[in-house]
Amino acid sequence: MKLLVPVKRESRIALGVAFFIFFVALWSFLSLSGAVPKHFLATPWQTLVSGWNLFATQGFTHDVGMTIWRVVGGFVLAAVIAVPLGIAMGVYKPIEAFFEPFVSFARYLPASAFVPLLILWVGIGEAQKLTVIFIGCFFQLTLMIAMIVSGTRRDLVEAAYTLGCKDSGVIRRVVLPGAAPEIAEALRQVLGLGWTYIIVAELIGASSGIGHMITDSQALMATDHIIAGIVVIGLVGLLSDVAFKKVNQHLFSWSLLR
Amino acid sequence: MKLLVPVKRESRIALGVAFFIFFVALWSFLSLSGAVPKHFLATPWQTLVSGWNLFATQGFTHDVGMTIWRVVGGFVLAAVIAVPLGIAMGVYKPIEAFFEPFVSFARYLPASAFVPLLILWVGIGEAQKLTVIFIGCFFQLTLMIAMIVSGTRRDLVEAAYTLGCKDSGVIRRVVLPGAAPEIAEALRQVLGLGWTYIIVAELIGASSGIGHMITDSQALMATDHIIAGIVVIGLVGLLSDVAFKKVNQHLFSWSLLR
Amino acid sequence: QDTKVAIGISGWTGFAPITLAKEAGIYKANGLDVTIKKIPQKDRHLAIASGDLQCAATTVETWIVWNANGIATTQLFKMDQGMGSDGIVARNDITKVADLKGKTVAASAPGTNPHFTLAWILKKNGMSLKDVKLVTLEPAPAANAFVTGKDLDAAVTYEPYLSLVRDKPETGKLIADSLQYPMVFDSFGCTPKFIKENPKAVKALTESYFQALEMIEKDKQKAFTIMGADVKQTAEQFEKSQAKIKWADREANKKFFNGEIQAFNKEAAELLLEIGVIKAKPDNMDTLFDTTYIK
Amino acid sequence: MSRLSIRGVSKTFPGHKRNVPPTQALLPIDLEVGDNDFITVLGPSGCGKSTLLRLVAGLETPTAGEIQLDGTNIVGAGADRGVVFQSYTLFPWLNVRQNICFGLREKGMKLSEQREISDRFIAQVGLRGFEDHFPKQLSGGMQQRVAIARALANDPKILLLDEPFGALDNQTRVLMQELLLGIWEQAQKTVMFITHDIDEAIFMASRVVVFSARPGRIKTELAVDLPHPRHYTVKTTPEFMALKARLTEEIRVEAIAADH
Amino acid sequence: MSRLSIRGVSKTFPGHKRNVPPTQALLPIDLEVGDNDFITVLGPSGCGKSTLLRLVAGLETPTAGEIQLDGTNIVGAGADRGVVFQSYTLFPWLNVRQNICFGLREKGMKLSEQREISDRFIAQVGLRGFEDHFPKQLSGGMQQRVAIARALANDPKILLLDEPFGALDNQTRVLMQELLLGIWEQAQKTVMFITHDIDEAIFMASRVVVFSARPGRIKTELAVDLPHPRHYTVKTTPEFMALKARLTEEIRVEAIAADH
Ligand SMILES: Nc1ncnc2c1ncn2[C@@H]1O[C@H](COP(=O)(O)OP(=O)(O)OP(=O)(O)O)[C@@H](O)[C@H]1O
Ligand SMILES: Nc1ncnc2c1ncn2[C@@H]1O[C@H](COP(=O)(O)OP(=O)(O)OP(=O)(O)O)[C@@H](O)[C@H]1O
Ligand SMILES: [Mg+2]
Ligand SMILES: [Mg+2]
Repeated sequence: MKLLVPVKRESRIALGVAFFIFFVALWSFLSLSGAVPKHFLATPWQTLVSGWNLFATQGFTHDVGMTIWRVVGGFVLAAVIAVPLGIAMGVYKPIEAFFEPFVSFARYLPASAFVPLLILWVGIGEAQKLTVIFIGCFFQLTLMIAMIVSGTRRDLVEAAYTLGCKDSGVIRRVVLPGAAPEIAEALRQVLGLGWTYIIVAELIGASSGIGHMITDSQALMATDHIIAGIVVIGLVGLLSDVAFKKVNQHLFSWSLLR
Repeated sequence: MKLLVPVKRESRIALGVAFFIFFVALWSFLSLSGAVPKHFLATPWQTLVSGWNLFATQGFTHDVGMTIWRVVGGFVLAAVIAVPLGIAMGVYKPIEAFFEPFVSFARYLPASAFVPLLILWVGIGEAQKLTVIFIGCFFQLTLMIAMIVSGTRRDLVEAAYTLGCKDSGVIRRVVLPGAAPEIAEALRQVLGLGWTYIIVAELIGASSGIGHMITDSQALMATDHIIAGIVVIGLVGLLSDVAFKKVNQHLFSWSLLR
Repeated sequence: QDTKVAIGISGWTGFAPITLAKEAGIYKANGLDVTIKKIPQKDRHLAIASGDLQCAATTVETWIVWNANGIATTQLFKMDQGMGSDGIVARNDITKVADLKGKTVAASAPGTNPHFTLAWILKKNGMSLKDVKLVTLEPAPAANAFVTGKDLDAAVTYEPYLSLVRDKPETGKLIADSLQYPMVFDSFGCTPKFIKENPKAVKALTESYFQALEMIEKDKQKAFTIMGADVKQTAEQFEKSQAKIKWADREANKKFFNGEIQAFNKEAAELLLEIGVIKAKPDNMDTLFDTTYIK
Repeated sequence: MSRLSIRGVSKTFPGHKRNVPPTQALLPIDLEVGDNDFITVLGPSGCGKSTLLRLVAGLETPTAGEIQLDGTNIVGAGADRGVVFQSYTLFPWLNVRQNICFGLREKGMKLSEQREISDRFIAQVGLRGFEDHFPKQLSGGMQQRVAIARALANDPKILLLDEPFGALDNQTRVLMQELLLGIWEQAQKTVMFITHDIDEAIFMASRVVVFSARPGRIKTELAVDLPHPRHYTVKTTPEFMALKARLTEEIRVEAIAADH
Repeated sequence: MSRLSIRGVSKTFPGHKRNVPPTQALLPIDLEVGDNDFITVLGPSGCGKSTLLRLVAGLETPTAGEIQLDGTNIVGAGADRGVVFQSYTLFPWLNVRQNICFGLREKGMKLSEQREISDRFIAQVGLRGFEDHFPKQLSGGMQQRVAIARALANDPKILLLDEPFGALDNQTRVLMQELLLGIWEQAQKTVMFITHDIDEAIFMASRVVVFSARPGRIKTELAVDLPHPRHYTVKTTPEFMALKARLTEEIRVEAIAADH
């Protein structure tokens, strides 16, 4: 193997598939050989069948839909406030000086710890779930966007001034288009973060959602359902991420040129 | 306000403090005026006193210590495996091709959803808490490190070859020192992620820890304790982050030169 | 050499004698090194399966669920019986169980007692879980959410959290409780493996419980203080919480395991099967308990 | 009459952090640039050439002195002074035509008119066929040609160029010099051009201004009387050589002073 | 005898992705570099100059042909060929001395010996007093001086330089040329130096090799017989001018061919 030398496309795919095969083989061995008791770990096949049944007979599609809606809803709420605030902070340093220390601190407040407070403040309905996601995403996103906008190329801003732009023109025609690809990228990353909070949000006071299904499966020791639920979240997260990336690449194709 | 023009140090600090004052004032108003019922939101003063009491009389120091140890423990476990694996993946592309697709996918599996499985597999002791943090950190960290190492400057690698290095020398004397500051930075960021999982980890079967204290206080609607707990986690997270940053800056001062 | 035992319980007032036995040194005196883990009912069996818990206190029907779903456990003695200290609280405009139709009701996850309680009470009133909108909430947050929010029309909870509702009569009241519907029994049990390997310790666990009951009789104030402290209540608050609880002494135990439990188990298993918490009834319900040690 | 008058202009940058002393970048400078002059400014690194240009562009404010364009004091940046920077400052999200029309659009000019003007300048810098290319799809030389076209499209009173060809390879650089000189010979613009390169400074200038090492002041001025239109072969003529030999000596001492 | 023999060497880069045709960077080339020769390679952008140098350095493998150093075929990179790149390739985490000692340490040389050698080269490139500075604390010119010292410290059989002064400003560049030439005049190394700059190519070379536009091949070779030691004033002599005029014509057609 030579250092840092890329591998060919075909071998790359083959190797990647190989790991998945290896992983499923190990899992099968553990669960089928009896090395691990049956109710500790469902077999891959059983998990697949259960996963299928969840969708086919137990209305899991609705749960998945609810989960997606909560994540996306909370995330959109966060984005709707964080994007303009972050841009204002990035562009106008006094605004940044005002909010930045607080937001920097708030970013470390664990969203999951707010759950008991949120039950008191906003109840146990959808608002609570959206708020958990919101808290988990908002501060991080605001900071990232402020950073991105702060990084606007000064030479482009100056060029715009020498071409006759005023401040508002510079923001509209230079700062925003220049920061857009990175902001979209930040949104994508933070959406990924949102997925990690949804289970916590759905642990409490939910009557649907993937997290709720996982809780429900516990009594039956249905590890097949639990694993299927985890994998489905993983897949949905991965899919949303890939889709977001594709949209970004499409919208900001100029930023990918080299 | 002029676009992108930094504010003076003094005004910056003044503005930052102003927001905190504003925030506490709003909080006081809400809680003292009766706009929000007392048991919904403790007053800032009450929270401060309760926070103090937690430490002074209720052995909260031990809880905080346990929480820190769990986060750090799980994080160190993750780092101990992720750092060498990430480096190997970054340097040798066939290794990357083997692991990358799986790790990329696993990154989206929500650590919190593993809690029921983990109780089954590793019980409700410290191992379970460490594992939650581990799952939350490991995949992310591995990917980030592989990316960082992949970004090793090719020109420096080539320079080392022309100065007589073999592959092992290049890894030891170029790849590692070159990637070290960014790896340290990735570790810092992922540690920050670890803090967001601890509450979930401590929800179940814990008899100590900040998360346990918050769950306990929930039953009694002690919003003062809950808020104090959240703020303490925030502060500890912030402190660990700042400390990590300082250590990095000290260790890798060369990377900060401009 | 004290025998190490880890016991899983919850904050339910009925389990307080276990805390008392530990805090007052009764276990220690009987040669036991006991660790108490507060762990939600929905997770307790997982912890037993993992091997981290050897024993647990829980409601009687849960043993059916656990055994049916692959976690072998055996009850050793009954602890208490709900005498109205748990039940369904509802908004003041809901006066009877039948009014719950179509309403939003909070209960803990399937496989726990509040879930079972709701199903049981609904069934007795000719309804089923499908007739209400079920929201998963543990008893403590359920009580919280009920008194502070508007999202819930009703909630299933128990002492000490019922006191939250008691303190705020304007938010709602108890519409059905375990006195009207005698179906909440708590018992203590361990894994068959532990029982087989540590018969002495099992005996000591049982005796410690009865000794704790004696202590409550003898020194109420001290016992209430210790038991209250565990759930952050004063002795007075705790006294109120336990008012409707009747702990089962040796005699009550003998009576319970001689007929009462068999009848209850039969009905409970039917219902559990109906609501999908178990997939099949245990083959032999009589292996769910072992009465050797209360003799 | 002077188009651009620089009178007693100096610039000191405050040391932003504590313990950092202020930097005196420019000692008081007087410079008159006549209409249609092509002056080149030559000087060692860090002597304040860019600072002077940025003062004229309105991107910095002088510590003392005043700068007038056509008799009016300069306040801030504006479309009447076109600037081309050394770094590539095309807007990467706009294609060649959109970049060239950037200033026109800001003025609110009609699309058809924008198109006409941009067509003319695209042709002039030899980029016909590249209208839809994005900056990153162009070589460095092409990017700077767009930057020049963009500045010219605004029809500024003066064109300010800060080492625009500094990052290009030598051959491309020579071609660009000829292109720019050709445009100037045709359009008769007032130009202030900053460079390190002596050949470049002489080849294009009607006047070369030499700066001393930091803090900068004007050390020499030298009129270049080579006839127009100039051809690249002029660089190997004895007249050119004489000018070059002289400037080489002037600048060499300053460069050595600046490097150590 | 030739120190370096390049015989029939050509290079084609495969098109990595589908739809990307392979790039023929170099047509078969023959070149002999004698002991202590200083050859400069001149050519338009993209003509394959760097490719040739990387082949000699062992960083690429030729598609055809063979390269011999002192009669032995080259396999991979090695310490017997010192390379200085255009981009700054000092290790940013090592200070000046540690950078210069990088190759010596790899050889396992004693510390005292490392110190002695590095002291000598630090003095030679005029960086005494900067031993403990990190690369980012140095100007571009200083960094390239360290890079030269680092390559020389290994005592290579041949020194390969790929536009080492390309990113420097003109004055610094001229000073660096004199420095390198001085070292060569003293130490008598075999040097292969790639550049775009005609002045630079003539000033330092004993022989100038001119490449055609891509795919590269050798278009002309030109011996430079100016006497040594050379002084910077040689650049304004008529002999120099004659060489420059000739090379300007040669390279100009290629540059125009390459640009469009
Ligand atoms: N914004 C600034 N703050 C502080 N010092 C500055 C600033 N801009 C420039 N300087 C300093 O002023 C001096 C002159 O800088 P300037 O960029 O004008 O030099 P220059 O002649 O253009 O150099 P070069 O040829 O390298 O571009 C330098 O010492 C520089 O460090
Ligand atoms: N690794 C590579 N893969 C594909 N094509 C390459 C690679 N390296 C160089 N080329 C191509 O080979 C040709 C010659 O490149 P090379 O870098 O040798 O030119 P050069 O003469 O050094 O140019 P410059 O003066 O701009 O440095 C160019 O067309 C380039 O795009
Ligand atoms: Mg400058
Ligand atoms: Mg090259």
